[in-house]
Amino acid sequence: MQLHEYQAKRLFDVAGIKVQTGLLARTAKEAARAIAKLTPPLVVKAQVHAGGRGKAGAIKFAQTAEEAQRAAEDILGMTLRTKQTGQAGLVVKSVLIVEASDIDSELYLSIVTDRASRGPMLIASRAGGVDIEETAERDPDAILKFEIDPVRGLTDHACRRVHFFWSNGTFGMKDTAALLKGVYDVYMRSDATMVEINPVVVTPEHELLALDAKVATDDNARFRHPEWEAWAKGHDRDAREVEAEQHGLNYIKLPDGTIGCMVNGAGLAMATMDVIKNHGAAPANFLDVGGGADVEAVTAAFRILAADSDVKAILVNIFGGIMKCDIIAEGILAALGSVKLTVPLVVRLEGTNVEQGRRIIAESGLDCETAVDLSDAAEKAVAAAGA
Amino acid sequence: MQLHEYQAKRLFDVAGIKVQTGLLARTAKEAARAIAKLTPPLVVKAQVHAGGRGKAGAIKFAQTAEEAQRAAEDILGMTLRTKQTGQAGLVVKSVLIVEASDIDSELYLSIVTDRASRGPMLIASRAGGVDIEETAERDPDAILKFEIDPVRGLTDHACRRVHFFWSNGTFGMKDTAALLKGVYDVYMRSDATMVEINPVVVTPEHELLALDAKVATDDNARFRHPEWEAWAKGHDRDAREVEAEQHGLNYIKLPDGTIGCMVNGAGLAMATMDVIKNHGAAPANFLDVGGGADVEAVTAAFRILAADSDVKAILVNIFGGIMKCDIIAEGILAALGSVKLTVPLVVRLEGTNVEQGRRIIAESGLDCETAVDLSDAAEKAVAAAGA
Amino acid sequence: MAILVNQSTRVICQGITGKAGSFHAAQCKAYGTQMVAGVTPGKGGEVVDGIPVYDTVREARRRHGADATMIFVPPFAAGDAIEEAATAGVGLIACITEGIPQKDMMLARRVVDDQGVRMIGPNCPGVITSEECKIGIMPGYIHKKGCIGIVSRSGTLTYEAVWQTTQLGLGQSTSVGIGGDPIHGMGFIDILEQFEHDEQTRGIILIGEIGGDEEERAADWIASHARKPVTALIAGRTAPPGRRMGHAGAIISGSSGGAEDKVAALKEAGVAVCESPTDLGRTMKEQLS
Amino acid sequence: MAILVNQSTRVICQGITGKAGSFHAAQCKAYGTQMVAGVTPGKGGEVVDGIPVYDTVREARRRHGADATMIFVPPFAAGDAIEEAATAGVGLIACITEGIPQKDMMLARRVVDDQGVRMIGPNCPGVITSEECKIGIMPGYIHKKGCIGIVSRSGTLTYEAVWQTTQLGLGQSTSVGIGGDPIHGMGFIDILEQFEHDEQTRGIILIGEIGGDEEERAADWIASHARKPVTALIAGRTAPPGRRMGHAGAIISGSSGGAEDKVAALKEAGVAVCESPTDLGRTMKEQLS
Repeated sequence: MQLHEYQAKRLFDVAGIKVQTGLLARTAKEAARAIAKLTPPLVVKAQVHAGGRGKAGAIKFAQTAEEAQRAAEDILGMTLRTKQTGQAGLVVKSVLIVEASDIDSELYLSIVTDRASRGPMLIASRAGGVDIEETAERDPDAILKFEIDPVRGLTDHACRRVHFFWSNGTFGMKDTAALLKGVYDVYMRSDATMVEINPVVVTPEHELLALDAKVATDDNARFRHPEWEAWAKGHDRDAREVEAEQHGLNYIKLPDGTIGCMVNGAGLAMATMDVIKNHGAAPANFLDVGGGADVEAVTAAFRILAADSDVKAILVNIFGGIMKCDIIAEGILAALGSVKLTVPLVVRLEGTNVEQGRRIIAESGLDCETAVDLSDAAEKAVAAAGA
Repeated sequence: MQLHEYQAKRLFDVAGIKVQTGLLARTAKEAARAIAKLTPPLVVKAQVHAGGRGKAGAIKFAQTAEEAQRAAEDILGMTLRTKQTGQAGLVVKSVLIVEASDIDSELYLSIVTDRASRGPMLIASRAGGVDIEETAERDPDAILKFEIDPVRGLTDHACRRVHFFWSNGTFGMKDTAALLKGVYDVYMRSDATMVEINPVVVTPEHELLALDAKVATDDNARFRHPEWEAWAKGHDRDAREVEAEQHGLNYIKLPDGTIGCMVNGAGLAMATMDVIKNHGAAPANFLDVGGGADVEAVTAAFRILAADSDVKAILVNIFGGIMKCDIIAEGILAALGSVKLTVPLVVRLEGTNVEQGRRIIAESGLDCETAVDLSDAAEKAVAAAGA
Repeated sequence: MAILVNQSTRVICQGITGKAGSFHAAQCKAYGTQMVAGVTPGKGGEVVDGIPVYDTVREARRRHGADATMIFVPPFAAGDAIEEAATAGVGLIACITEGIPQKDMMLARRVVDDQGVRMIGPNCPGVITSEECKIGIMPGYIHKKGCIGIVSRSGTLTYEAVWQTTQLGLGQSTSVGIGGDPIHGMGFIDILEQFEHDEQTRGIILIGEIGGDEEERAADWIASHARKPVTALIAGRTAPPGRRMGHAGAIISGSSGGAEDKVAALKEAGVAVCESPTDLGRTMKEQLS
Repeated sequence: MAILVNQSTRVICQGITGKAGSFHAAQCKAYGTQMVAGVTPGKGGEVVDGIPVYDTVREARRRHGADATMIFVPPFAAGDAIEEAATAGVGLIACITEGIPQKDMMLARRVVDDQGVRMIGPNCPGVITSEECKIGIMPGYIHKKGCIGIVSRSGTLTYEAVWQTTQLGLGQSTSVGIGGDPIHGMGFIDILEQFEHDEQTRGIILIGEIGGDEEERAADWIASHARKPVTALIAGRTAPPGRRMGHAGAIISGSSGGAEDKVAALKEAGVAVCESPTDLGRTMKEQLS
């Protein structure tokens, strides 16, 4: 889960990372109350999951309280469209209003889970406020990257390494260490996969301040973070995805697709999408019903696909392993007893007892096509969808 | 530093280890106040650093408050003599009064710093309340011993290992884990070299309770434990040893010796004691003035030796390395300008510029003998002491 | 010979008294695997399908001398179960559990490495040497002894490859599911190395997917080390960036982890990359002839 | 050849701007050691006795390619300094600092081991190959190139042995002070092994003391591996139990760590054990003739 800036900054605060004084507002009235408590100049920041907020007009600087109120009212309710939000855009439901800081210089800091080294990786840059991938291309010497041993933790000498890489002599070693240890603490305690501060600013008073805050957490650790449920409520999510999750399904709605897919196994589900694309159409979704593909999962899956008006045809692709094809075929029939489909259905079964499975479907009188392999299935589904 | 039981139990309490409700008393009056707050039956325990308190009558069980008061008055001020205290014995200055517990069974638990594996070692035994070395001899199968990786910490599976070794099915895995994690926490946070609970008792209510508490801490970690200074005040220490420590000297008073030793280097100091013993006398002390043997250290050392009435002769044994023998000889003369010796002095110098060193002492008119080697020096010192 | 496991491998199952654990331990035993013991803390003394249960891995090993373990312990305790197995001296760990926090895996991985233990998974179907030893949840009966080594990040795609190679009469030496999590044990290269040195294996099927750069690194390794033919599939060419496609590890992050780079790297290394999983067996067979 | 260090060893000094660090770095340089750089965080850019100072070990190494480090960092930061050196790729660490908490050393030791680094000390005089390379606080000029290898837990007792072997014309290959702390780096056996394989070394002087059982383990090793003659001294035969004799590690605990067991084990292994440090050189010479 990607946290909102204000949520991430609460974690920062607990970990002793300095952030600007600020308050959250969901309405113009809340904004007025917040602004009354803060000392201008202020900055009003849209709380949405998208980069490029500044360019899109979703972060505004306000010299006075009146300006700040106007900015908050402008931003609240606006629809933000950036590279990351896609065409639909995101509606801004809350703003974070903070006291502006004087800035001497800007730095970059993040700790991310690195797959290759299978542990946390610290990334620091002398260039803050700009995209780290851009810096990597333009000026690789401005970036310091090293692994942290998660068992040993973040050591003092690792902090010194960053300090002497960063330091222009204005801020102290202790400030750097406090910031780094705070960020590592947030990373470990919050089961984060990424904690990023871009930029860290050095103030004229030689303080290190987290001007922005990005934290992504590991969904697998949900069970030890009951607080996440409340946090997730502030997030925009596709209603179908939420429903699928409740049924234990892995479902992702995809834009501009017409073929609804139902597959067992994440890898096979991706491969199915790929083959549909090869046949000139686009998948309407990713959907993994799980290795077992049992009746409840299949029923819930059909219900979700049937409710999607983008779907013009459904392709079911199941490999029968431990759960054999004849059992799966019966499960599909049972599921379709309770879900009414209005679009064509193509079923491809493979694996153990595949012949019996195909026969069961053929003899059921179900209005569907069966396919001999995945290419055949994709071809038939694409044709059926009229794409 | 060896902590008193009541000090160790305060650490236990913070770490969530269950101990009996109890209060400390230094006087009969304090004892009365404590007893009034507690529910009999009670146990009154002398707070001294010595095993075998029970056998020596320094732990008493009291059925009633009146019995407890008598016991406290008996124990406070008594002189305890056990194998560990030596002939002089220890005067009991405080007692810990605790509410007695019902006991179903007794276990043993300790975590000690193990030199061989260079990390913490956990030792658990099914036989509590008896000496662990005795158990090791009598019934080695009753003991479980394993290393803990100090970087990884005490893991859940390590706790389970102890639990299933210990368990008679009465207490739960969570109780074992809480106890073990508490002990490990005390060990790490207090820079301990040993945390021992003997016995851990299992109560009829299936609770695990630390009936006793032994904690030894690492003096090297003093700088991060300001609380230790106050704790040390409750301890009996030789006044000369305290004075020596203030001068940065390593000094240990030894019983029944007559030759005062002053040596540079701990190893050489021990070897000097050994050679004195070989010559039929006993050293009155261990004293390492440090590798450099500078004037201040030597002066302070002479002062301590001169004040010890057991000392019948002084043997100075210095190897001149970085600090050369001539400089050391001048240092000795300077020191003896401010400290008056009333016992014979034997000086053995060796190392760089040894000839000049010996000549300086010989020509100074100082009333002392010089020796060519350590055996010679010991022989002369023993003769001078009239031993 | 095959790799990693064979008919003499002695296996324990951690989490054997759970629903999945008991079912699959029985399935493995029925397949012919020497399933010598199970472990569930607090259930020592029980018996599951004729398999004795112990409280700790150490105890199970002491009694039965296990070489490998299959882990079905639930996510919150699975990292610790891996560490228990590693420190108790089990040489091969196959962790089936899905949903283990990444932090737990980072810590467990260090212990596994320190102990020099081999780990497969987590979030994987396991490992099977056809007609000898099955450790995991794959359908045993689709496997047939033969000459193809299979290594995959995906479960059902592995079964597709197994099924096809069985249908085509090639069969398999060993099939290894390395798992769909970003932090996992043995990787493509570890398994490729073993297949390369295994006499029974004549060709290798590699099934990758989006996320990370293991396929790219495997391609590098293949280019300089592999002499046996490799057929590959990369799933997720049409996956959108920034979304987890079922597997925790299947995600395109920024400019890295996309399928195109993986396909290109593998092709560059001389690997036959299939467009559809349907083509895996046929392509492998063509490469071998 | 000698062991561990020689004239081509490039050395840095951590804590070089402190009183002891600057004094001894200069002394080592004067002895002929290639003292290429110093490290003190926050003092990068300074120069001590012609030796350039850097903020980090990594930076010092990058500029000067150091093989070894001599650590004079104060106790509260010394464990971290050891870890810094180990993770920065320095191959040999000589930690002179006395008074490091045992916990810090337990943690540092794990990092040192993980990195495969050799560590001498802490709480030791250092290591010196006579007339080639001195890393530590020993008086250089008493050392003379020769054939005796010395390994010791004590500082001044080492100097006694060095002095005597120099006076007797034997000289030394390398003298190593392994330190007086209970938790330390290389032990007797590590050094004995190296002396055994070193052509320059013809005889070995081992100086032990009460506490622990390293001498007993060394005796075991000597009994089965040593072909060169060994002379030994065990200090502390008259030390009372339960008291620390200066060194943190010199303490008899309960029934273990006493001198008698050590002397007996060494004698059993064929080692010539001296009664007095005065006899070390003479005994060694007799063993060699």
